[in-house]
Amino acid sequence: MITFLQLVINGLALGAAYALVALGFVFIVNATGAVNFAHGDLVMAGGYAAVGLGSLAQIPAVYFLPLVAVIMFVLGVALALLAYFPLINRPPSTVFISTLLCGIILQNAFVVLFGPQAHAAPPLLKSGVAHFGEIEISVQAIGTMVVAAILIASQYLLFTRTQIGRRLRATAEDRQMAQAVGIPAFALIAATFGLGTALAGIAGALLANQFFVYPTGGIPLSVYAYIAVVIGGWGSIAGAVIGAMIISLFQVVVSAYVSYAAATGLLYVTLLLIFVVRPQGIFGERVQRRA
Amino acid sequence: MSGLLEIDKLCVWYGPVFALKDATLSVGSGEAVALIGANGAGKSTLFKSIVGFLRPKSGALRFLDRDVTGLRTEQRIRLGVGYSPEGRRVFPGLTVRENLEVAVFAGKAERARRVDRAFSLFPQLATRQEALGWQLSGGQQQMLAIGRALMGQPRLLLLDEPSLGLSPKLADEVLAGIRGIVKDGTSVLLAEQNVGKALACCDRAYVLEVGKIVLAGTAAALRDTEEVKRAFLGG
Amino acid sequence: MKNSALSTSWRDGRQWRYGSAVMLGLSLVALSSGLARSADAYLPIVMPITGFLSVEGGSQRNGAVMALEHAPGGKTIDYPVFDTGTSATGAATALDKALSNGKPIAAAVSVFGTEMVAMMPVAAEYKVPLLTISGLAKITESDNPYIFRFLPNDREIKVAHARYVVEKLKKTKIALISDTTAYGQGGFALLKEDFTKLGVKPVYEDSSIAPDTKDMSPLLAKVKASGADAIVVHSVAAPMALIVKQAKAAGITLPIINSSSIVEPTATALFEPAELKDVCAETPSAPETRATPKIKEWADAYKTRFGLEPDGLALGQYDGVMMALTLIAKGAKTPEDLRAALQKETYEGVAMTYKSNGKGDLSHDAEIVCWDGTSRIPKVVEHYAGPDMVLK
Amino acid sequence: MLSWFLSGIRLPLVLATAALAADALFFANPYDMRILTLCGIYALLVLGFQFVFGHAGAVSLAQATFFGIGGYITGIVATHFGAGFLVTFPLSIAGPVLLAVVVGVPVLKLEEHYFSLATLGIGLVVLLLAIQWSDITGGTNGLPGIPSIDLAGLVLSDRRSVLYFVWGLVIVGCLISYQVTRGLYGQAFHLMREDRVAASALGLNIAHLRFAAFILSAAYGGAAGALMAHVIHVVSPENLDLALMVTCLTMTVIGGRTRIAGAILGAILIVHLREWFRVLENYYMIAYGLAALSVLILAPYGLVGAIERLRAMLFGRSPGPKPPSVSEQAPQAAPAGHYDHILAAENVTLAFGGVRALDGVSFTLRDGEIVGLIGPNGSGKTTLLNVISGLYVCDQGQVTFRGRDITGAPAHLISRRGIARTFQHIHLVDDLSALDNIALARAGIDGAGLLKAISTVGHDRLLERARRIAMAAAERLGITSVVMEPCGGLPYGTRRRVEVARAIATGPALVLLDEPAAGLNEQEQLDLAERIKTFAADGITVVVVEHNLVFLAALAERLICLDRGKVIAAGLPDAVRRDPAVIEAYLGLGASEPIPIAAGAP
Repeated sequence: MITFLQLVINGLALGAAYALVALGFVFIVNATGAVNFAHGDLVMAGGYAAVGLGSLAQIPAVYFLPLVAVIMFVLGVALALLAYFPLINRPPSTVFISTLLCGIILQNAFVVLFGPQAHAAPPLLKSGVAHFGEIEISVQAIGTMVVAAILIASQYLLFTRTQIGRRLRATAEDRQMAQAVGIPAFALIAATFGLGTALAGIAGALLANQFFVYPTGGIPLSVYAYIAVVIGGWGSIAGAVIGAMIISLFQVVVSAYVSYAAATGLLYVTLLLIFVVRPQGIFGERVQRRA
Repeated sequence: MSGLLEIDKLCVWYGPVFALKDATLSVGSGEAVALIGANGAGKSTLFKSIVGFLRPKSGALRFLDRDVTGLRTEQRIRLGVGYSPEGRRVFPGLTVRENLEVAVFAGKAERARRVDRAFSLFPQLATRQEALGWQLSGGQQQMLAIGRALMGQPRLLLLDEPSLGLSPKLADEVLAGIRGIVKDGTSVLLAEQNVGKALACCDRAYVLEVGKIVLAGTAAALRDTEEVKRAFLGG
Repeated sequence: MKNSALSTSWRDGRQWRYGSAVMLGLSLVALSSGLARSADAYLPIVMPITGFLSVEGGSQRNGAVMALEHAPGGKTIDYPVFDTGTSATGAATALDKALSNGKPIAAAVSVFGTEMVAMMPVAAEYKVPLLTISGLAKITESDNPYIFRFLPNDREIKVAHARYVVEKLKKTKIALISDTTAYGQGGFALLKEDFTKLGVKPVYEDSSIAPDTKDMSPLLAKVKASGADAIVVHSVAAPMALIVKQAKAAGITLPIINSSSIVEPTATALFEPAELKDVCAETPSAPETRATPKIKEWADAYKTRFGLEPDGLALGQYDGVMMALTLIAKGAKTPEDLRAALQKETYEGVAMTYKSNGKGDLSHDAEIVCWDGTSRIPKVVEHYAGPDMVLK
Repeated sequence: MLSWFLSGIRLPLVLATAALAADALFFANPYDMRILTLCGIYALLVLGFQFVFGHAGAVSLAQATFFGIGGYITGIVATHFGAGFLVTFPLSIAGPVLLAVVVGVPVLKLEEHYFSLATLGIGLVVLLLAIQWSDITGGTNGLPGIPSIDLAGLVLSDRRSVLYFVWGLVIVGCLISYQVTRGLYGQAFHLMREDRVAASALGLNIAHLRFAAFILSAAYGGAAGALMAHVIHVVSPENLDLALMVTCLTMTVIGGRTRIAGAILGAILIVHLREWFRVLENYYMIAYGLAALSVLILAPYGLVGAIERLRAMLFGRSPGPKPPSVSEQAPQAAPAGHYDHILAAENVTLAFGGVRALDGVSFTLRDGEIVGLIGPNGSGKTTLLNVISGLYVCDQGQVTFRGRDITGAPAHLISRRGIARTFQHIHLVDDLSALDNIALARAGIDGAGLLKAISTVGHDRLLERARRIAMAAAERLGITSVVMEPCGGLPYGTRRRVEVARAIATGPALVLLDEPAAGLNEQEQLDLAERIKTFAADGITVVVVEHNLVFLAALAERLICLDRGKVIAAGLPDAVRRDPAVIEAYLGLGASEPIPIAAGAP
């Protein structure tokens, strides 16, 4: 029997997956201020990397996850070189559009390389379901939650407690001035795109087992990441996690009582209502301007 | 004379208009040098060329006997240049402490030591350590910008209009602090509107007019020059 | 992206006209397009080669190409491929380009109902017959005389789907589920109608599953709570696969009877064989089962030619184009000749015998296939044809 | 007339248009005509999107939604009720406009990413409705059978007449866009987009401008969607979806965000780009993406911007003639009845995160006096100006201007009542000429509005008058020699004077100058002081925030000194300077001599 508790657990598991997706997005936001609308497509790229590596060696994903991260890091740096650095002095909306175009390029590269159909990647450890009394939860979902928790905590600590995190934030706020205090801003930005993309790749490798990977599968993920980061509060990591959970709770828990369509509609309506009440998101935007 | 900073015939153009033409100047070790001139004379342009925000069209730029024209901004800074820009440009979303910390390239203990020293230099900042950059008043931001520029223990400190927007008292304090900074072994290149004050705290000075250096000499000598008196000292 | 506005052919050099013209300041200098063609006939292929239906479009194109490569009567056919980009606007434009370009005798066109709806006015304008395998019921129910369909009308095939569930499996408490795609919504409405006619009212209905839905547990919870004894799904591949997999993982043992998209080899590849136990599906034909020698011969040839397992879509389109080519070989010279011949002739194809019902539906056969949990290749368990597929 | 054609890139545009028209008239086959018709429809869509994205600077993701709603209204009304084009078309425009009106008020308050996401959310809700409400919308399969355009019995059944009709509407759309953007109203958008703070301080109602842009974009989107429904004869959810939005965005960026020619060029190019790259089959969208990305990178202002720059490079650019230097004073803002003090601040208090930036500030100003506001850094001087001019709302206290309570009033209303200001950091639009920067002072005050802009025939009188007033203000500040230069290239001190001129051009009763002499040498400072005195002579009250006591000594009749948010001294300059509290807080004890005064006025 699928109980309410089971649904909540499933919601949290999906939320962890979405949080993982949002994490790379918020990473790039925090370090460059750029909205990377190719993010969902990069998640798919990670999924395809896992599919490709999985088809070469029939082993659990945990063994080649680091390799996925490395491949994706390189892809991220390439993205920065193609879609970010040439536009670095232009308004933010320009980067929004350039990453959108990169997303289109990626989606179609997937079709060329893997075909338009869905693929499934190998599981992190093993497929199957773990039982906790009445509650069932797939091993993959547990793995996703654990990986998400570790990466969320690491990113939070990175940005708030470490020198490199402070430098990333400084670079996001005023790149030229960051250089003028000695910070190698361009290298940091490239590394940021690399790391953010690696995070996307890990998310993709984990999601591609349960939920498949297909060329257009990244578009809703970009939208979810964007929603999560905005409802949570621009650049707030905790906010992004909560935003991701809100999305998944609508998709999994609310939709147990109303139709999927109604749940989706309610999600967007809730989003708009949050904007009316708190135009700066739940956790607010930290930096304001003085006139 | 082999100075700390040697600039030779530097030319900088903004599109079709030149901002600096054949600027030649030097700053030696342990010197405070003033750049004086009206607005638009090219003082900020010169600073931006030194730190590498602007790319000169021609001319040489040497720091510590090394040609730095090919170096990126952060490389020049790491060689020992501190830069406090016009308009402060503190990092608005970082706390006061973080603003200082990001500029230190050294171990944790050393980082804490340098931050503490900045706080002792500007006690006002110490009381607002956890405030975010944007929340500070203009004067506090100016102190933070200067403190931040000193974090790398530079050989040369570039101060672009540090008294802009400061009260006379604070401006005096800041300019008076320059002597102390020089005494600690950091050379200073100062751009300042208030010529009287600038000449009072510097050893030498260059006078810029429409992108060209028109006068150079010791501060004392320049103070007595008729042209300087007429143009800048209101007398 | 799928909203490509337009479409063109790689054989057609006129694009350079625009290229050079825009370089010269946007003046689109005209250049005559009436290049003489040496082929006996011109039969363009207008299909979703890119976009979310490109698997289906690709199969369909392969089927058409295979027929055109072996045109009977020694005819040579010119058959450029025009991509629709899986979009209605794109399809209308692509067909427009295909038909404006020479003297087409017919066109092999999209599997996608939404695209068909947009192409139909264009076909009527040019008066050229369209050979399709799109299942959308209404395309042959709107009195457009240029539409010829070589897979069963969804209205018919859904009868087979529903009858199998009710009459063979004897299920009466049905959970009826579809996604929100055009395919899903169309099938859902027909199935609901058919179940009602069979005297069964579904105990649970849901047609709001977005194709990117990830977690199906709320759906499965609602299905369980409804006390259903069978799950009937009409959906595209990815959500259908998630429903089946997650139901199995949650220990739901109800039989699941799907629409044909799960029969696609690319869809079955998403499953472990065990996950397909007690799963069935309708399909117009199942060449991958190689049920008859004729089908086996064709399926092997297809695999040799394209390196892929064939599917019902490829076979349907092959038969359809081959029927048209046979009629051309027999003397149909103009689109109007061909239209008249398609209306009245009977054709013995690889999969079945094709004969128009007067509205442009030529195919009236369907199979039900099931998996036994040991292999990804299903077995045919039931065959429906002609009158079996009409409910009063 | 000839010079109109020769300016900018109009000549090549006219030639290109002629070539296109010739192609459509003489050479096009039915397919070509369909393509050109689609180009026209997309051009309309993009023209609309330019208002909100280009002119208002807001990345709306709802343009496809407006397009889709327009299409659905046409589809539903035409197929369910059999209404003709003359009924469906206005309804298709009205529907999206209605949606924009309803959602516009809350959504337009949001900034940047929040606005984008909110518009995306609205689009997704509408898409969901179109899919789920299948009885009316036909669900995902859409509504087929939409008839051709008929104009009260005249049915446009052939491609050619549809093509002409659509492009006729495109021309109407271009004309409206031209009307909206060519004059003072259009420049108001420019200022609002570049600098919101300055815009509201100049009396521009930003909410109104954004709202107008949003409504216009909805109207164009609806019109384009309706036409598409008639041309394709079917409307389906793809008319609403994100992919179409991406296409629209790409067209706008590639063509040029604010240029009418850009909308047309972007639409034509993107529609054809896809055509050319189809040769590459599965690789074509990759090539398309790379090509679009290249244009985005290489042509920052879109292709039209690139062509304009190329032309400027080849043929140089002429700054255009100066307007006649007819001295027209800015009309004074009308007083609001009887009052004792032009401005009275009472117990004004404002805290930022626990720090009291203003702590019970009270003072009054008389008509026509010049008051210096001094105090150490962080004492609250600029904050006080921000409260008076409405950029900040104080927590407690009251500000009365000419007998009217203006506490908490929005900045643009305060500006329109007669308070003008300058800023500590310069707020000018770099790529507009100094003259137009100054002229913008009139946009809010003179009520340049959408309907007025659209219905203006011939020269925009508002703009001409604003430029004359601007010229007069420039004369008062002694900057007439540079007024035709773009502001970005002017020296710092000159730009400060442009700001002062702009403040004066609003015709204020009270001017707040925030460090107007910063960056000026002493000669220039004295010159500026003399000029400011003439304002007072005209009855304008002036408040000057300044550290430079030399400058103030030559100027101010009274000084007010703030320290830590409180008024610690107020009165005649000499008295304030000698006030022990002032010396302690500001001038510094033990200063060997009172430096500021010693340098002295000449």
